[in-house]
Amino acid sequence: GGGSEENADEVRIGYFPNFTHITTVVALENGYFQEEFGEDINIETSTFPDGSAFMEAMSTQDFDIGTVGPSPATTTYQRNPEHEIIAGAVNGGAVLATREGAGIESVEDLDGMSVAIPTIGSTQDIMLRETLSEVGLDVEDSDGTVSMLPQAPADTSTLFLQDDVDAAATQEPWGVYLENQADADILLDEEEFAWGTASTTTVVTARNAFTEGNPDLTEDYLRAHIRAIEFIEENQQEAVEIFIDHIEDIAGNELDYEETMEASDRLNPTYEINEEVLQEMATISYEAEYMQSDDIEGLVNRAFLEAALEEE
Amino acid sequence: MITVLRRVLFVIVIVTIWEIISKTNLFPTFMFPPLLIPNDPGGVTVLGTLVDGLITGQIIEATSVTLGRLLIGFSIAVVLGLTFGFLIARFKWVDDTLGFFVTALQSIPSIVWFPLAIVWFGLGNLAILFIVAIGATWTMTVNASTGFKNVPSIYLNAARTLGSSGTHLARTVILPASVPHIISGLRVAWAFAWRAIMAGELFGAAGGLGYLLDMGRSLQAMDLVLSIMIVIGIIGTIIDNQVFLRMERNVSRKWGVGT
Amino acid sequence: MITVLRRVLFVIVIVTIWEIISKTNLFPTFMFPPLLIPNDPGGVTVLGTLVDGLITGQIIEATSVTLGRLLIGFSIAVVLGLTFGFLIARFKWVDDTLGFFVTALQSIPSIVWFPLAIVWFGLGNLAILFIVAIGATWTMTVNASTGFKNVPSIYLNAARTLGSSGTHLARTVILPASVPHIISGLRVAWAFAWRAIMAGELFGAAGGLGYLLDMGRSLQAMDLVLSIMIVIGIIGTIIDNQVFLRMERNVSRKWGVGT
Amino acid sequence: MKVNLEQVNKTFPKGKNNSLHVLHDIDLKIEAGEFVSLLGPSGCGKSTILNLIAGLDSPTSGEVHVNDKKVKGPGTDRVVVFQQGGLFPWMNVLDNVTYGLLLKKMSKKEAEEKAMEGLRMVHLGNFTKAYPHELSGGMKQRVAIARSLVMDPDVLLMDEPFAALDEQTRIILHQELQEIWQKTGKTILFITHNIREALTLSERVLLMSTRPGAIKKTFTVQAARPRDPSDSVLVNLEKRVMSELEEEMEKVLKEEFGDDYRFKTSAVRDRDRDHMGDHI
Amino acid sequence: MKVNLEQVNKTFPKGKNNSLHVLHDIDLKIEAGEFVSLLGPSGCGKSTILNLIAGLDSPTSGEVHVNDKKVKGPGTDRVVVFQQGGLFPWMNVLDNVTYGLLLKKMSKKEAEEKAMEGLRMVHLGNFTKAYPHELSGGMKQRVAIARSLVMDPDVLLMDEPFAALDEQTRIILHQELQEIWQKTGKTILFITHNIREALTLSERVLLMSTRPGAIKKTFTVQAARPRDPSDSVLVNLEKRVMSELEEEMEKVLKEEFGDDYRFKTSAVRDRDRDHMGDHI
Ligand SMILES: Nc1ncnc2c1ncn2[C@@H]1O[C@H](COP(=O)(O)OP(=O)(O)OP(=O)(O)O)[C@@H](O)[C@H]1O
Ligand SMILES: Nc1ncnc2c1ncn2[C@@H]1O[C@H](COP(=O)(O)OP(=O)(O)OP(=O)(O)O)[C@@H](O)[C@H]1O
Ligand SMILES: [Mg+2]
Ligand SMILES: [Mg+2]
Repeated sequence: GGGSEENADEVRIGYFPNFTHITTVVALENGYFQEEFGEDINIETSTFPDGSAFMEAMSTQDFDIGTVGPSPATTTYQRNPEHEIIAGAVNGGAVLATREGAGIESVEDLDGMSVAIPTIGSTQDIMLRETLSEVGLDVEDSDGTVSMLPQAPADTSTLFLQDDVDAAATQEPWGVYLENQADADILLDEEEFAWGTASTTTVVTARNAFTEGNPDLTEDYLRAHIRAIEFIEENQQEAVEIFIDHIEDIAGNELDYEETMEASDRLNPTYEINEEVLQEMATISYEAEYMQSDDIEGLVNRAFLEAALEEE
Repeated sequence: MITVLRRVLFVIVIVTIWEIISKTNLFPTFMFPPLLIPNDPGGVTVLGTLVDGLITGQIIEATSVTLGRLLIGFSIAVVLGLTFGFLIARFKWVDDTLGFFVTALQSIPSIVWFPLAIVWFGLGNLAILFIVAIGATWTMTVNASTGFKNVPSIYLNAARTLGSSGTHLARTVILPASVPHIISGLRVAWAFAWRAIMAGELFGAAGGLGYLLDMGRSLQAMDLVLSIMIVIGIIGTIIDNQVFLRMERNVSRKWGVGT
Repeated sequence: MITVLRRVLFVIVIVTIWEIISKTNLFPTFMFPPLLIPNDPGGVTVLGTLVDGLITGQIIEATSVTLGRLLIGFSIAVVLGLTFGFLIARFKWVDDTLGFFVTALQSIPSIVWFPLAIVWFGLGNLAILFIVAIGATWTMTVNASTGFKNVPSIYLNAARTLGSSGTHLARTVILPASVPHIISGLRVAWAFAWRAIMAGELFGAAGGLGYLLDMGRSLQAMDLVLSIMIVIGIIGTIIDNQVFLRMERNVSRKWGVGT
Repeated sequence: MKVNLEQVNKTFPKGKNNSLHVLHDIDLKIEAGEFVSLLGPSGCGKSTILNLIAGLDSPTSGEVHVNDKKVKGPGTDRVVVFQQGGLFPWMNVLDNVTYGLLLKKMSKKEAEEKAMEGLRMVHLGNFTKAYPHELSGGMKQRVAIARSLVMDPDVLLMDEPFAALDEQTRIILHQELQEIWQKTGKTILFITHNIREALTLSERVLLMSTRPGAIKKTFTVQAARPRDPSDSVLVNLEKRVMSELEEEMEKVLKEEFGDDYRFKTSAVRDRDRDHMGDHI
Repeated sequence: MKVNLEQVNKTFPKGKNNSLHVLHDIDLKIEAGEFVSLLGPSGCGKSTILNLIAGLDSPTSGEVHVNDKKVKGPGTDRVVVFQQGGLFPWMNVLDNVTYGLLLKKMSKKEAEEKAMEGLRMVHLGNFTKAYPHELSGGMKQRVAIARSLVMDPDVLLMDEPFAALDEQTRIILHQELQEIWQKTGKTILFITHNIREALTLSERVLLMSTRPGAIKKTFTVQAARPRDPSDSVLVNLEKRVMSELEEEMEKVLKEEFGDDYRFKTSAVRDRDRDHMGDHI
């Protein structure tokens, strides 16, 4: 690590190989980051399977900035307030899928069922709790009746096939995969699950030490981020192709174009930060005893986003 | 007396050092959460989290889940180990085949079976039971067969000249004479089972202390992680020392074998 | 001769049974991937995957990563264990304090340290080394201190009347006389280290055999999982039997202690 | 004839293709009620003979008869007292002693009464609830003797039962064993290294030669009981046995030390020669 | 005076608040070149006395002098041969024997020459490269004796060195030890349970009483060497020592068996009385 506390000559970017991180992927692949940072700045990337691993690595200063779900950024904030959310990335893109044959017709039917989530405290965890609370259910950890299983999204379709779980709160492209590979049904699509299209699925998060030491690079990052969002909105098909190629490069397997297109329809890239939803998520986290209070004062910092937008 | 005093002092020193590390700004608080006196951000302490967990029943429930699994898995392992051990000691051809296979199986850490276990038994209790059982069975088998094979011939000869043979010999001599070996087998098997269940629960995520640990990890709540570790340490120490070590000592004293 | 024959036959029987289970439609192929003869869909076999992995160097590389870590972590544990063990045996107050602490630490499965290790050292090599080292250190400490404490007084008295004392006594008598205990300590410590590294790598995902296992799991490639398990079994058996068990036997024969 | 060995040979396999001829053409007869000692250097095959009689092993050739019946395996008519006693550490003294009795389909009550009787005979009536690890070496051997006696065997086989005890305890047990023998009239085969022990206890001493083991010489002990080591009969007999034994010892030493021991054996011979006159 | 114990007492702590008075007012003097045996029942404190002289333990009261210097700890002027030899199993025979010599800052070459000399004296010149586990019990004790002798100590302390050996090996080693003593003129304190061993070897036999240990009686052995057990001087002396020892044995037995043993002790007394005349 090191070298990036002040006047860094390197920016280390973290993200997930998920479709909800398409903004980062496009900004990387289209060279927006490199263009904005300038030739002198070296870019390093790392990918993570879930928000816990992402925040863990950010806390141990393994990288500086990247996209992650808002909940991991929020729940870890209280114990270790060393990072801030500086922009939105993607809204929507999360679904609640159910196993064919589990006999789940409505959210109420989840009573006594098991639901997979990517990790404890993940955005889908919080969204699931929000959705359940709307019909008066709760998860077992909070003395409810729905059992919640943290499982890597990659393993979820296996669990479906083996009847090990009955439903999954997940983000794209995993929802589409579940539908196609495990014959899953989408009980709640991106518009119905939790806060619907207003649900913040990913945000840009950065270490305070990085943003304070390198305000220019931070703004550069956000400019590249905004360019990527614009590109995706205008060139959906091309963005999907870029994403498929990128995944093939890092994971070695080629995603199905149709499926990925389908997934891309379910999400909405945006740099806006919906603080209202973030606060509601914090409250749910607090009620789930993931946090000591729901006070997230100082977590969101719009200054860099505003600066970046001004110069546009 | 002086021993107790030293221990108390030692614990105080350790706690104090930790507390100081936690309170200086050398490391972020979440890396070294305070044990007793809350620091600024978060305001949590390990003791607080521990007490909280105990009061809400969360820790006690997780402990009983873990111990329940352990008991079942370990019992299966002991029964299987004794049976295999007996067969290996009794029949040369079983020794030549199963015995040799067990030596190889013993060298495979049980957690390595996890991917297969999930595919075979699904994610959940069964897979974890499988991991626990398989972690303890082979050691138990090896120790039991060693015990059965190495019954001092003087006992066998004495019993035979007194008219014992067959199952009577097995029941009254071979089994009790192997007790020292079996007990040290139990102790090692327990150690492996204990390690296996923690690894299994950390992965398998279906309740239990390992699941709480994983939760602590996911939330970066090191106060929760540490308080669970304290619980694990206490339970482990009690079972290890009060049950198995004590058994072993009693037997080796009674058998006239040096400690 | 007959033993070898039986073993070969046994392996053939096991392989055949597996193959049959794999080929009947009782279970999906991915649950029991064929060992030798590919089933229709996919056409993978465990042997094929194993040979493939060996040819591409993937398995060999992973093995060397794992063994490298194991060597470093285990060496650290041995050095620490011997040092702690010596201090505990030498100074009563260390025994009263550290000795008592170590008994408790020993009962905490090393994988339980993983969440802390990640926070302290970051996810990667260092965290895994920490897990391996901490898994082996306490056992090594306990065994070394037991060894040092239980040097038969006849050796000590003999050496003292021949004029030895201080470091000369420690070097020429206490250390060699504890070798049997130290070696069985090494063996158990190795077993724990071996289990710890597999669990650590499965979680830690930073290369090594455990990482390949995790990959096999994610891809539902049970053929990969099984071929890695075979590699793990072979390496484990070789180290366990050819290194540690052999050492233990040699020493106990030489020392005149019965096996 | 209680015990009768005829032309018994015993060969143990040794290594891959070798074998060790341990007993060579052993002829051995013990009359009912006799107390016979088998004396010889270490490794000459004493325990092997005892195991053949006990039925714990079988001869390579030749026949072993006890009570005119061919020995085919262990039987309660021949009970063994081993050097380390072979008490079961997981049973208390009483259970150890009743072990064989209960196997004879005796009722528990009867067995315990009989065991108490046996224990009293060896002065351990107060130690029925003790476990072997709580007893001294001498007490353990006493229990082992009681355990064998209560079985009321035709032949009592004793394999160096007192070898691990200290001299004083040994002297006391010699005393007690003589009394028991006189009281019960048992046929006893007693194995020992110790000339004096053999002479103190037995009617007849069989001296064995080594590699392969054979019975070299028989000595009949005609001294009054209770025997006193200073009895001139015993003192003289001891010298005679010793001089015979020295030859065997020399053989063993030669084997152990090779040529390096030549000097020593001549020294032993010197001593031998000096006093040879006394017993011829 | 080589060795001089004056009014030595030794008390061991026992349990929490108890203590065990093991040695009571021991006065013991050994002249230069004397071969003295210490004889007594198990647990009477023989080894404790030896440890005090060796400096491995210190007296509770009283003084221990060797060569007129107060004993403050172990020293190479007093070397001990233990019952189990105490050879280091991780060193070969030669390294075991040179161990003490090298500590005396002797050159390696010189030490090895001296060790060879010592080993030749015990007939083990051909076994320098062997490890202890490859040797028989008797050979091990020979190495232990050589290891002590090469140190050229003023006093050789031997704690039941032959107790674990079989009778024949013992007889041979008695022979050899007598020769070594005559050749080297060492002062030797020899501990044993065995009356005959004490009488065969030593000039003076100190008989110890038990609980607390004290020196009960001293016997001077005036028999020609090499000694022959059938020598009438020894036979008579043995009876006298035995009758003294029986009292101690009775004490020990009473302690062990409680009242249950009354019958037996009278039996021992009977024997005692029968032959009492012989030696008075
Ligand atoms: N089961 C066996 N297999 C191979 N060799 C054996 C076996 N039992 C005894 N021997 C050998 O036979 C020889 C005689 O053994 P045995 O035990 O009868 O001697 P012993 O006279 O009783 O000796 P000791 O006085 O030391 O007890 C020895 O050389 C021994 O090594
Ligand atoms: N370190 C010790 N602590 C407590 N008691 C001891 C210690 N050493 C010896 N004793 C006790 O002192 C008494 C005498 O012991 P010692 O070893 O001197 O006897 P001994 O005459 O050599 O016996 P043996 O012939 O059995 O070797 C015994 O009762 C023993 O239990
Ligand atoms: Mg024998
Ligand atoms: Mg002693």
